[in-house]
Amino acid sequence: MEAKSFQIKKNIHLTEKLHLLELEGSFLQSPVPGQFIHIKIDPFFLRRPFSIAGYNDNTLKILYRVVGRATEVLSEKEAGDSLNVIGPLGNGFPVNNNYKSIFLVGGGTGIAPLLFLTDTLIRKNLNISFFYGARTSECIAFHLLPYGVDYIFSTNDGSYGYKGLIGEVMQQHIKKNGKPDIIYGGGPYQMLKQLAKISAKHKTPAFVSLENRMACGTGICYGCVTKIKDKTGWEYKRVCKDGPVFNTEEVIWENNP
Amino acid sequence: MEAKSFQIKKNIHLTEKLHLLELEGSFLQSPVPGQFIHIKIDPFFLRRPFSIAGYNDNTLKILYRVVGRATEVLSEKEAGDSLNVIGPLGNGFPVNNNYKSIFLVGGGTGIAPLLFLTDTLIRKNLNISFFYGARTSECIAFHLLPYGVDYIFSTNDGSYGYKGLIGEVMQQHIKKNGKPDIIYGGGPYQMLKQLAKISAKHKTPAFVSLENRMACGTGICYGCVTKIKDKTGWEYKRVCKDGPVFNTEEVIWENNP
Amino acid sequence: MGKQSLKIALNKLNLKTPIIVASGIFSYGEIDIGYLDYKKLGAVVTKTITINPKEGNPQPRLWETPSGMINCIGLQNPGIKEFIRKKLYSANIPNVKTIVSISGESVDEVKKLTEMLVKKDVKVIELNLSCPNVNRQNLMVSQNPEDTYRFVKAVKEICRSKTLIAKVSPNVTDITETALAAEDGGADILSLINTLKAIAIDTEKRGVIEGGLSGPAIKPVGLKAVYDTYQKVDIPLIGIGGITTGQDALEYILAGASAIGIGSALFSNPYIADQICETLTVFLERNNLKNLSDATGLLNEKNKTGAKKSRKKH
Amino acid sequence: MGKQSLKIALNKLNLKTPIIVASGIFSYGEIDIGYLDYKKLGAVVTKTITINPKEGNPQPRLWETPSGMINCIGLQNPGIKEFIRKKLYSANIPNVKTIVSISGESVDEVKKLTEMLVKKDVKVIELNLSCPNVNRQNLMVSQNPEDTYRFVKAVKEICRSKTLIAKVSPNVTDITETALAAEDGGADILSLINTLKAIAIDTEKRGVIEGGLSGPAIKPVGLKAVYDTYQKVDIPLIGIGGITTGQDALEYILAGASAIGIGSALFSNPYIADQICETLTVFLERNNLKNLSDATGLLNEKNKTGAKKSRKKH
Ligand SMILES: Cc1cc2nc3c(=O)[nH]c(=O)nc-3n(C[C@H](O)[C@H](O)[C@H](O)COP(=O)(O)OP(=O)(O)OC[C@H]3O[C@@H](n4cnc5c(N)ncnc54)[C@H](O)[C@@H]3O)c2cc1C
Ligand SMILES: Cc1cc2nc3c(=O)[nH]c(=O)nc-3n(C[C@H](O)[C@H](O)[C@H](O)COP(=O)(O)OP(=O)(O)OC[C@H]3O[C@@H](n4cnc5c(N)ncnc54)[C@H](O)[C@@H]3O)c2cc1C
Ligand SMILES: Cc1cc2nc3c(=O)[nH]c(=O)nc-3n(C[C@H](O)[C@H](O)[C@H](O)COP(=O)(O)O)c2cc1C
Ligand SMILES: Cc1cc2nc3c(=O)[nH]c(=O)nc-3n(C[C@H](O)[C@H](O)[C@H](O)COP(=O)(O)O)c2cc1C
Ligand code: FES
Ligand code: FES
Repeated sequence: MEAKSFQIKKNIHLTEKLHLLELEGSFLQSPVPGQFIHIKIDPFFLRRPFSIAGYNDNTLKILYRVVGRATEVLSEKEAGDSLNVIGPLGNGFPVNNNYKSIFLVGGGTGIAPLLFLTDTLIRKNLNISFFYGARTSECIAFHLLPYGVDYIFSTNDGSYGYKGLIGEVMQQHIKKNGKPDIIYGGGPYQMLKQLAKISAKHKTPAFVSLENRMACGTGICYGCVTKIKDKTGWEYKRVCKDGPVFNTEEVIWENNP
Repeated sequence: MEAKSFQIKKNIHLTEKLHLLELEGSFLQSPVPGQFIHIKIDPFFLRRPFSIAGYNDNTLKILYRVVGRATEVLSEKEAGDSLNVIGPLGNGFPVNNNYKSIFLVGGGTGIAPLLFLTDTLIRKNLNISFFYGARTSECIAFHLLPYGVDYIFSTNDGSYGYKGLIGEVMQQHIKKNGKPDIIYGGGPYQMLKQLAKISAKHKTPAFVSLENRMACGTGICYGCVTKIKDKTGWEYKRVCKDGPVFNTEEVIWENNP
Repeated sequence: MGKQSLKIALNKLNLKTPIIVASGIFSYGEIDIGYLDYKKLGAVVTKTITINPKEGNPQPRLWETPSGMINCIGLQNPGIKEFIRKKLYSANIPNVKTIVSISGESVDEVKKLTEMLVKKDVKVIELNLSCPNVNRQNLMVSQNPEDTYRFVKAVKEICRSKTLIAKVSPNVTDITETALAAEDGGADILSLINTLKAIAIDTEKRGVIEGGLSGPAIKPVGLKAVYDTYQKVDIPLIGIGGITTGQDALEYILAGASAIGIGSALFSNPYIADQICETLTVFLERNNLKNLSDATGLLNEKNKTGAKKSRKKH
Repeated sequence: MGKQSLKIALNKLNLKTPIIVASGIFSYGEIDIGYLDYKKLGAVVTKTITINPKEGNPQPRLWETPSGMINCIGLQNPGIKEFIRKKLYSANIPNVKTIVSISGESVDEVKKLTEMLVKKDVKVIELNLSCPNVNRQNLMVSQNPEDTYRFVKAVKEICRSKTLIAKVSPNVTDITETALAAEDGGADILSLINTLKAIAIDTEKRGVIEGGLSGPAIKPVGLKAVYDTYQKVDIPLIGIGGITTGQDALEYILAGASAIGIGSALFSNPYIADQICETLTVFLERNNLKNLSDATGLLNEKNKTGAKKSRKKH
């Protein structure tokens, strides 16, 4: 990992509260899908973590939602402004060349790491289904979706695709068309929790990207821990360093993350 | 006084660290020369006080120098940005219609209130001499100086006008051409202190605009006090409410303000 | 907005809103700062008054710190006599209660101050216990529970029919001990917190500025003081420390405050009173609460378990 | 840059720069965070180790506050045995000293911890006295001078030939009392301050986050602790609390610190070590000082009057 200043190439409002940030430059070590960066947004004391949504042509892409004060300030930045970034951080999604059929399941900004993952998988000529859940049609970032994979949508209000939770949609899809070799997920905790259940039921490995409040982002503060199974029961592991990608089987899913 | 948001019309770099800020809008109560405004510059907790350097055509002018963190941030603001302002604050220079010959003596950003004063006096067809002291020629804000008064310059390095302190230049001027009816001053503490001595020596009334660190700017916190003579000796008076303009005779001049 | 009311009763003290301007922030209430909406205020506490006039500290008296400020005004005030003569009656903002803050270095001093105010029929007194105690080098009265008890008791005996607020310092090992001492002494209400002892170093002018830290920086400390004290005492609390937004005020109330004091944020946020009223009203509406008192301590452990920790009396 | 040296000796502890990474900030020094310039560091203190493994607190463990943060990690650590087996030797950054931080709820515990570390020839131990004392409900060891003295003395007896740093809490009425107790107990160096007790209220999820406040917000409190303590004790001080820039570090040194600890700012400012070295070097140059020790306490009253206040021994 390294710390460096990136210049903003683009910072645009996509849909509803969703924004796309493009940073100019590169890391010494190329990031892999599932990794994230830690951005300093003045005047806030702590950095803010964001998944890498794409990386190529000397450009780093971030997909973010305005949820609070720092993301609000971030949305006001303009092309040409600089941001200090630490990255790439964490472990990416494990990718295995034996997988032929792949499900990507994402909701909200949780699709960000999956977009990057799609970018890298798409070249491999695999069978990829991207399940995309959103609150309503207006929240869907259509123009970011790479060409060449199958998309299945669901919205809470039925305004686009199926009506209902994307996990259920995926489950029905499995019932009809069979299960994939692997599932990759990103999104709200409750969605990932449901995904974990489905993957267990179908005995299909699933890897998801977790989120948590972070201070260091580099594994040195133990602030971002989550319960992960070990030999004797469980222990607190760091989302930033031991994750953010975890096998759903290892995670102790709770009501409050 | 009132609190309101002003839009920036202009925020330009004049000379060296000197900047001109123009705010669009007006106060219910028109400001008079010597009064100041209190500006909120995020993310700093306390507001920052600045003398009003001009006010007309729905425009409020501020002349400021980048000396620290807030003025640095201020200098990065652009036309269209908004600033929350409290004003107009404090008491202006006392102006008397019997005065015919007037000296204005300023240094650094201390010329700001004098520029506004000049604006209002110039219409009255008086005999005005403006003594302007600066560190070096590059610090002089030539293009802000109103037409129609006499300017006498001095610089520390002699790069423009007399070489030396502007107080001394004024004293020599008095020796040669006689004393004025009144002196108005603004600038560094040591300069004003010297001015006080000269005015006492020549028994000419002098009013100066003092500066100090401020919290409220409105007289409620007692943070900005300075020693002012009273019947029994002295008491701490508030620069923001009882000033910022004081009769030099009343002020207890100390080494450290 | 609906039927929600921001009226609040702190023991016998009835306020039309829970917003109190803290001591030292608003002079004696005699200055019209124009931009503050007085209708939104419940009360104003005067700058602390002492027996004798105090000239206060030399400059610098102010220093900005990260998200806060240090002040060392040094209780500049004209003394109680001059205050009564010139400031007491000009301090009346229509429909806003005036609370007179007093402080003394000995029990005798605070008794005398109280007597004089009671004679003038002042109805609410705040005893600022952050004054150094003349008998204990460098220690403030409220840094010692026994002293706190003695000072409060002495004052309360003289103003039985009046409301007495005790204002305590956070510069202690356990603020709930001071709070209990003040309650036992007879305080009707507690104000907490006063400023944190702090310094700034001026490397340019090579000076040290020693004073009290206030502002958003201390909010987490003030919230904890209110949270802990709410669990121990029965009298209502005025929460103070770093309140700058409506959200801050709400947090104090949910932690256990019945009313809140706005301090140094008044210097920079002219809309603070409006914002607090707005946030509190919206909160009551959303949660179907009728009265502000229903929100007090809502997130405090005490209201979850119902249990109160055991305590010894003074 | 010139002949100025940032080398500093704190009693027997020689450091190539005065920059110490504070406890809990940098894990056990086993992780290469890449962006930190290790050449600029004097020492790294490990996360505090306890006798038994600790799982730590549940989420949330972090909360941002105005110019600061609250943490409640709850001393998650693998326990001393596992630490010695797996972390102690991986904690060696070339030319950077490792200081092992320990904490226990009883004298017995800290003695055992020290014995084990002395056996492994650990040369510098930091005794974190902000651990709750098992015999006193809710009170941390360093909230009581007697306990502080007992704990420090017991540890020092076992590690006479080693360097013992005592780290004290600012959550007290008078930190100089704790400092004196630690000095009397035999501490070679003092670290101050640890975090301020604080809470945050999460109005959205309706929760209370209780923990320690750190960051720029507490700098004025830490500076005062160092300033006051420097006047009372003879042992060197490591100043900690809100140091985010070179200017902050300089202020601590001028107030009385011999070295400084960087804490939570390390999470956000990757250039902090470089900036501190730069600022200190420039200061020494401008003021024609050869050694950093000449700057320690330069703006402290003690160095102006030369007088030290009288004190009683434990
Ligand atoms: C590994 C990782 C990857 C992430 N990737 C993305 C991404 O690609 N796009 C995106 O928009 N967001 C992402 N997040 C979440 C993002 O970090 C938060 O939304 C952001 O920090 C909020 O900052 P704020 O100041 O605007 O919100 P705040 O004002 O601090 O809080 C607003 C709300 O956001 C929640 N929140 C705050 N911090 C976090 C956090 N670190 N993680 C989760 N929720 C938080 C709070 O609980 C609160 O409800 C990611 C988080 C992690 C840990
Ligand atoms: C009534 C009044 C009128 C003023 N008018 C003007 C003006 O017209 N133009 C202008 O450029 N400046 C003016 N000032 C000074 C201006 O307020 C300060 O320069 C400004 O607040 C510095 O902010 P900062 O954050 O950039 O500096 P900081 O980082 O806070 O400090 C940098 C330096 O500025 C000094 N300083 C800080 N605050 C003040 C202050 N309130 N007064 C004087 N010195 C200060 C400090 O001692 C320090 O040396 C005026 C001050 C007062 C009280
Ligand atoms: C400039 C100033 C002067 C103060 N003077 C007094 C005082 O005279 N008496 C008192 O009890 N508290 C005084 N205080 C403390 C405040 O009333 C309040 O307790 C403290 O500032 C914390 O609140 P805040 O963080 O909202 O400012 C003063 C605070 C400031 C900033
Ligand atoms: C996440 C975190 C964990 C900490 N853990 C410890 C610890 O284990 N032991 C200890 O003595 N101090 C611990 N501290 C306190 C710091 O060492 C330091 O004293 C404090 O944070 C103040 O410095 P700062 O304001 O620069 O952060 C911790 C602080 C933080 C922020
Ligand atoms: S954020 Fe510090 S360990 Fe993960
Ligand atoms: S700044 Fe508050 S009285 Fe002048």
